[in-house]
Amino acid sequence: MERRLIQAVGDALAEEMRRDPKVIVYGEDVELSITGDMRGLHETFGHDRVRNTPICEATLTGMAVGLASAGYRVVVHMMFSNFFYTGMDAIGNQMSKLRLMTGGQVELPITIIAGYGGGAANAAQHSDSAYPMLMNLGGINVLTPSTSADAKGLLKTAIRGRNPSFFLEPSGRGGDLGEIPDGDHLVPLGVAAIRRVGADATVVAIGRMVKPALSAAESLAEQGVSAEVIDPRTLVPFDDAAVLASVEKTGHLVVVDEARECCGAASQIAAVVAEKGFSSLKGPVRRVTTPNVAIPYAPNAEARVLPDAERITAAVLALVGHDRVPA
Amino acid sequence: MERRLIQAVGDALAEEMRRDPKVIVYGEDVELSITGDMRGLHETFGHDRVRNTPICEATLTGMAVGLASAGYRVVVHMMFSNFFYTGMDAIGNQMSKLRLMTGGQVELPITIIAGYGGGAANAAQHSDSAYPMLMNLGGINVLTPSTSADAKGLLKTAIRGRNPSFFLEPSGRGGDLGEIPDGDHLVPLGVAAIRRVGADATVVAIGRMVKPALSAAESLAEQGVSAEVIDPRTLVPFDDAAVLASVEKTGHLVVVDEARECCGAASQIAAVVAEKGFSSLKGPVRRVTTPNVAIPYAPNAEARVLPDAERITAAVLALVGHDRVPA
Amino acid sequence: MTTETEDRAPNAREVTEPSTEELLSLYERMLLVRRTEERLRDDSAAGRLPGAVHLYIGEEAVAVGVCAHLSDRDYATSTHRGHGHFLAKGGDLNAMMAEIWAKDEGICRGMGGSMHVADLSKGILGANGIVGAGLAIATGAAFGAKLDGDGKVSVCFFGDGAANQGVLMENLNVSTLWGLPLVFVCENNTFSEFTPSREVTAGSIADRARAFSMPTVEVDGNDVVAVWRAAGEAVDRARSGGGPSFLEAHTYRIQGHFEAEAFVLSGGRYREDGEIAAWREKDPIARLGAKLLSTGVAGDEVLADIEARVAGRVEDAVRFAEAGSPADPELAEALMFVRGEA
Amino acid sequence: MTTETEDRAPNAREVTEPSTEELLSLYERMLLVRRTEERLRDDSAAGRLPGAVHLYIGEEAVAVGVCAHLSDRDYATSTHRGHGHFLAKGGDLNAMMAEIWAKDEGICRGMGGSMHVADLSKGILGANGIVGAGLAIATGAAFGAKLDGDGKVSVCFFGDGAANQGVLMENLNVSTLWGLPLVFVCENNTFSEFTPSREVTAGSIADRARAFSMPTVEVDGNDVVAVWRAAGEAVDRARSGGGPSFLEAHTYRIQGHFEAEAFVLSGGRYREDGEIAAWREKDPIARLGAKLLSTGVAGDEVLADIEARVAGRVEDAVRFAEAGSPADPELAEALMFVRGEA
Ligand SMILES: Cc1ncc(C[n+]2csc(CCOP(=O)(O)OP(=O)(O)O)c2C)c(N)n1
Ligand SMILES: Cc1ncc(C[n+]2csc(CCOP(=O)(O)OP(=O)(O)O)c2C)c(N)n1
Ligand SMILES: [Mg+2]
Ligand SMILES: [Mg+2]
Repeated sequence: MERRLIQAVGDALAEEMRRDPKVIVYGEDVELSITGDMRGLHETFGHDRVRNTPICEATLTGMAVGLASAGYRVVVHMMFSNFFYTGMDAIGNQMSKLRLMTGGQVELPITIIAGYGGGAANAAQHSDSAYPMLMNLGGINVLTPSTSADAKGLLKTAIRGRNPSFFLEPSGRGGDLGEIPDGDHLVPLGVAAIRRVGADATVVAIGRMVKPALSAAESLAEQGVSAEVIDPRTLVPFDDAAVLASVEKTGHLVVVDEARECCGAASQIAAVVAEKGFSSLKGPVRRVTTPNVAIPYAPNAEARVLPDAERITAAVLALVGHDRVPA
Repeated sequence: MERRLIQAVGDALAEEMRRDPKVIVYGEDVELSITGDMRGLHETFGHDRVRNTPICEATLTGMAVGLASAGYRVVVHMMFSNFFYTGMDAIGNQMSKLRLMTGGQVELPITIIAGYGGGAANAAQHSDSAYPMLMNLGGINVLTPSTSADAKGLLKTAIRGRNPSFFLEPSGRGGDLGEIPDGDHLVPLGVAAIRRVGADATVVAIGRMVKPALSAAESLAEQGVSAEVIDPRTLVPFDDAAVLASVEKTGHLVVVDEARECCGAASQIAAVVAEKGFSSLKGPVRRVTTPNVAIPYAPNAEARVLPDAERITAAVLALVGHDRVPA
Repeated sequence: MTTETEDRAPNAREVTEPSTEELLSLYERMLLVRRTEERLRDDSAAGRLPGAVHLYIGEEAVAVGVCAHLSDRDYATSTHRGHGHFLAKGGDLNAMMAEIWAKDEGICRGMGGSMHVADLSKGILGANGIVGAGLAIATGAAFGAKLDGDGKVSVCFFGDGAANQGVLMENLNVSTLWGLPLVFVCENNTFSEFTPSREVTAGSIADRARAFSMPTVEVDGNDVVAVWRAAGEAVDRARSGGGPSFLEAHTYRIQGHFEAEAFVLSGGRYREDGEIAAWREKDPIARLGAKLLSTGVAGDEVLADIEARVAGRVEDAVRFAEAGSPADPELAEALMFVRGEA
Repeated sequence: MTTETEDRAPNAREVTEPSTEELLSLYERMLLVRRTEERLRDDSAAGRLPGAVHLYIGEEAVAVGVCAHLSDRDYATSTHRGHGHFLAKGGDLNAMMAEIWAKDEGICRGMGGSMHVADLSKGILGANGIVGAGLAIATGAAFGAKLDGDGKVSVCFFGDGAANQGVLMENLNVSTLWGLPLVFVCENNTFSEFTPSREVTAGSIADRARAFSMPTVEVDGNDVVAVWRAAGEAVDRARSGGGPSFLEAHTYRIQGHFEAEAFVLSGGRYREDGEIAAWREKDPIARLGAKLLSTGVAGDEVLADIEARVAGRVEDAVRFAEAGSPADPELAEALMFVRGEA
């Protein structure tokens, strides 16, 4: 079945809610579903299970901890990842820590859904890719699907899981149509997908960056460079092995991340490879990321800071230039 | 003059407050100064300039933006870096972004002071080293002094500066006594200090980690390994050049960071070197960090997760083993 | 609710009425906001504006009635729905339009956009995309004003939805404790996005301020003179050291939450057309216009002149915006820090 | 303030008095908290405890009076000053002491410590080091209880200092809107750390709840029977679907903010010795003891028996804690996630 990413999210929610009456969804404006990914759920499952809340992110994240402690599977929609900052206390001090702090007594099956990233002139307060701070907390899964199938399969896995997970969808686009396997489609966390097989360089591309990475690979192929494109699908847990195996083959690594460079996901992945895959590397690793700036409103300025196929292509070419002379 | 780190902080504040009547200090319990770094300021400068606030971190950080916009130099004490999460909205969505968002109209001379890190059985909610998320925001300076002199000099620079800065002091210890130069001692941001010169490996150690790094260097020296210890002093801006120059000389890099590994400061520094200093590297980079866990209460469990001299020593030995046979 | 209940008004000056000149100025200012936003509505629909726009149509009396009492030295913080506050507080129309058109001539050089228009030189600390964020910023500015001790005032505009953010209570507390020259202005337009306020708001918002014994007034937000009167007292109180006040203005959002709403909702509904029609009857501009005519303050010609002048300004502003240079893409990296400085 | 003002009490059951048995149980429970904490005070001073301890001495009537109405199925969230809530809600003393001694036998296996004692099997969702964090957690649990629909109740203990965190208002709002079975219990002990509450708290805390028309009672927090009575009504109301209630208990912190306070303050002062002495006169345990004796509910021997029993339990607990095995340092990495699971 072909579905857009936000439809896949809606499908996953509906299936999991049907499967388990303990799944509860709440958030600001989830009933009409401003982002579209929850369209129809309120009508189907009613007020007890799909509920609009007041605007109070600090309480929404804290309440998730309490509701999960009371035995529910909690799904919270937070609209934009910038609003994680507003609800950060319970994320940083409770959700990510309580399981250890209680000596393992507590289980927190919480799934937070939010859009992230730029590209729509939403300006700085609605365009952050605010997952690196989540990755640094420990104790929280971070999911960044790039296809409809993964969106559905990862979200279902998260909702059924027993740990807090953040599910990040590219903001406000709905995504391209994508084929979704029939039946109870689950995607395990921590297993990367190889989106394109290649021999000359490994391109790890996160979430919305998979698409420009694939088009970069396309144009690299025309120039005789064979890029392998890996979509980690989840940043926590992270599939080190897949990336290391690819770099062992190619000798080169480019990480493409829409989050800012400093302490971003690309830094983490670069560090892992520089630590564990050093002997495979034939040249420097490259991060293609958003620089350390707030996202500007003007589309030309925004386009300048967000990674795109051109920058990815250039980064790969700069690397493979190290060990090959162009044909 | 010999002063402990918290005394140096107090000295810096007193000097800058005397110098500029626009410097205002507020925070929870700053009048009696629970952490000791503001002892006596309230008596000297009075209620208008040193003021206790209610417990409301979200407002404390937001108010700083307004007060700075109104022409003041704002110093906020936030006690523990874990409370950044509570006040994160104005940090992530305002302080770090407004200068760009207003097209450069606004200047935000804000200095936030807080303790960070573990080692005192304060448990998970009072032991985070919550600066990687600040580093990922862009637009915020991050200061991690390791000596009394740097604490004083960096804090004075930050207060006089025109950008938001976070000043992180090791929690609740007061620090060792350290010599502070007389006069108006300022330390520029973005200039690393070489704490020990060495030839075989570069150890970049952040804040409270400088001390164990130096003692590791001591014991390495006894084993015939000469480690260079670099204290970046500020993480944003970061002195890439100093680290790259050292790695060029030594060929090996170990980064020691009390923040968690994933997307931490060590990841950033490792990535920078893997990108720009790759040709200098004779072996993998190593991160010696707190693993991706909440800090446990029990001192034995806490000691296990925090980096110490032993783990640093082992990391360096594992590296230099790559290119040298022990004598 | 359209009653005007005044609980307490210590230090209030004698209630005055706006002069003829003031009435005409209120009218023109409201009209300027309206015609500007109608233009934005149309240009947004036509796909000529890069980002989302949130319009203030129907609520103009609030910003205009309040800001009539402010000078450039006073501070105001605003919301995602900020064009009205910007213009009412004296922000430059051309620079605002250039901003929304993403031009280098924009008030924020194209870096902010519709949701973030700010003019520090006019005390406009900025529209804000984070619901509730303006509250603490306004308190901070009020703290500065109090330290300056020269009678400046800070005003915080925020919505009924924002009133559910806990920062409201925090700032009621801090401003009361410190006797800050702050005026809280809650624009209760009955919606948070597509959620009717009553579904997410327990009790009365004004009561939350009354719990702090803060002077609190509820006012018909579609009656600019009523707003002007209530705000005048609150601003005077703040100026004269009487501390913070709270104003809840009851009004209504005529447009959608933002201009792409119909597309986003794809048929989903949250209000009746009749409700919108009923509120159109209470249009604050038409109401003042009718009053000006019926009381003989102005004749048809005067109003027509104003209409023409406003139309000209809006036209000029759009032309200015369209003629501007594209934003400078290098600014993002150049502007994050004040350069050469810590 | 020691008046007991009852604003509204819809759905309240007939006010009853505790039975003789209940009175003795309240006494014993308070004494258990007291003697346990005196032991912690001494062991902390002697340097035998790894982390900081925040003691509840003088405030025992609040936790004990409230929790007397709760069963293990009910939920409670607590503060950094949480030993009293833990014990009053039925937490295991031995496991708590082992926790504070950082032992593997600790209720949190030594991973949490004094500030984080939790026992999920008893509905004790945890002491919390983040001031105000328990509010939303309690609301979430109350939401779960409401969905379960089987009469469970959730109680949130928080301080006067926490009452200045905006999350208070957010949770007053949500719990009122949704009619949640939640009891807010504000322990007003007149201090936030070293700051007297009145310097940082505008108006009355109870009024913040009254602004939501929430049934609200202020009570003498050093009178366990008064607390028991007020809490009984609030808990009954919650159980029977009557929604949230608010209790402000006026009490006093006899010890310092935490046990290293004198060292940290190095001579700095924020209160008079006379004030402490005056509050010692109102000691809730001595008061109930005197009442038990004067009303003939119990004689000296009965009280002495209780004292002895409590002393024995505390002694046993300390011995249990001391004899425990060191915490397992591998737990930190093992426990972050439920293993083998998403
Ligand atoms: C912290 C935060 N949460 C959520 C949003 C999304 N959002 C934008 S406007 C809005 C509704 C605001 O309602 P109100 O304050 O009444 O203002 P109005 O739009 O009615 O003028 C919401 C929920 C946001 N921008 N910021
Ligand atoms: C979010 C947060 N801010 C600040 C602190 C530091 N702190 C610990 S206890 C305390 C005072 C709490 O006062 P109150 O709520 O009245 O509780 P009490 O200590 O009086 O029982 C403060 C400020 C904290 N732990 N968490
Ligand atoms: Mg509204
Ligand atoms: Mg207190």
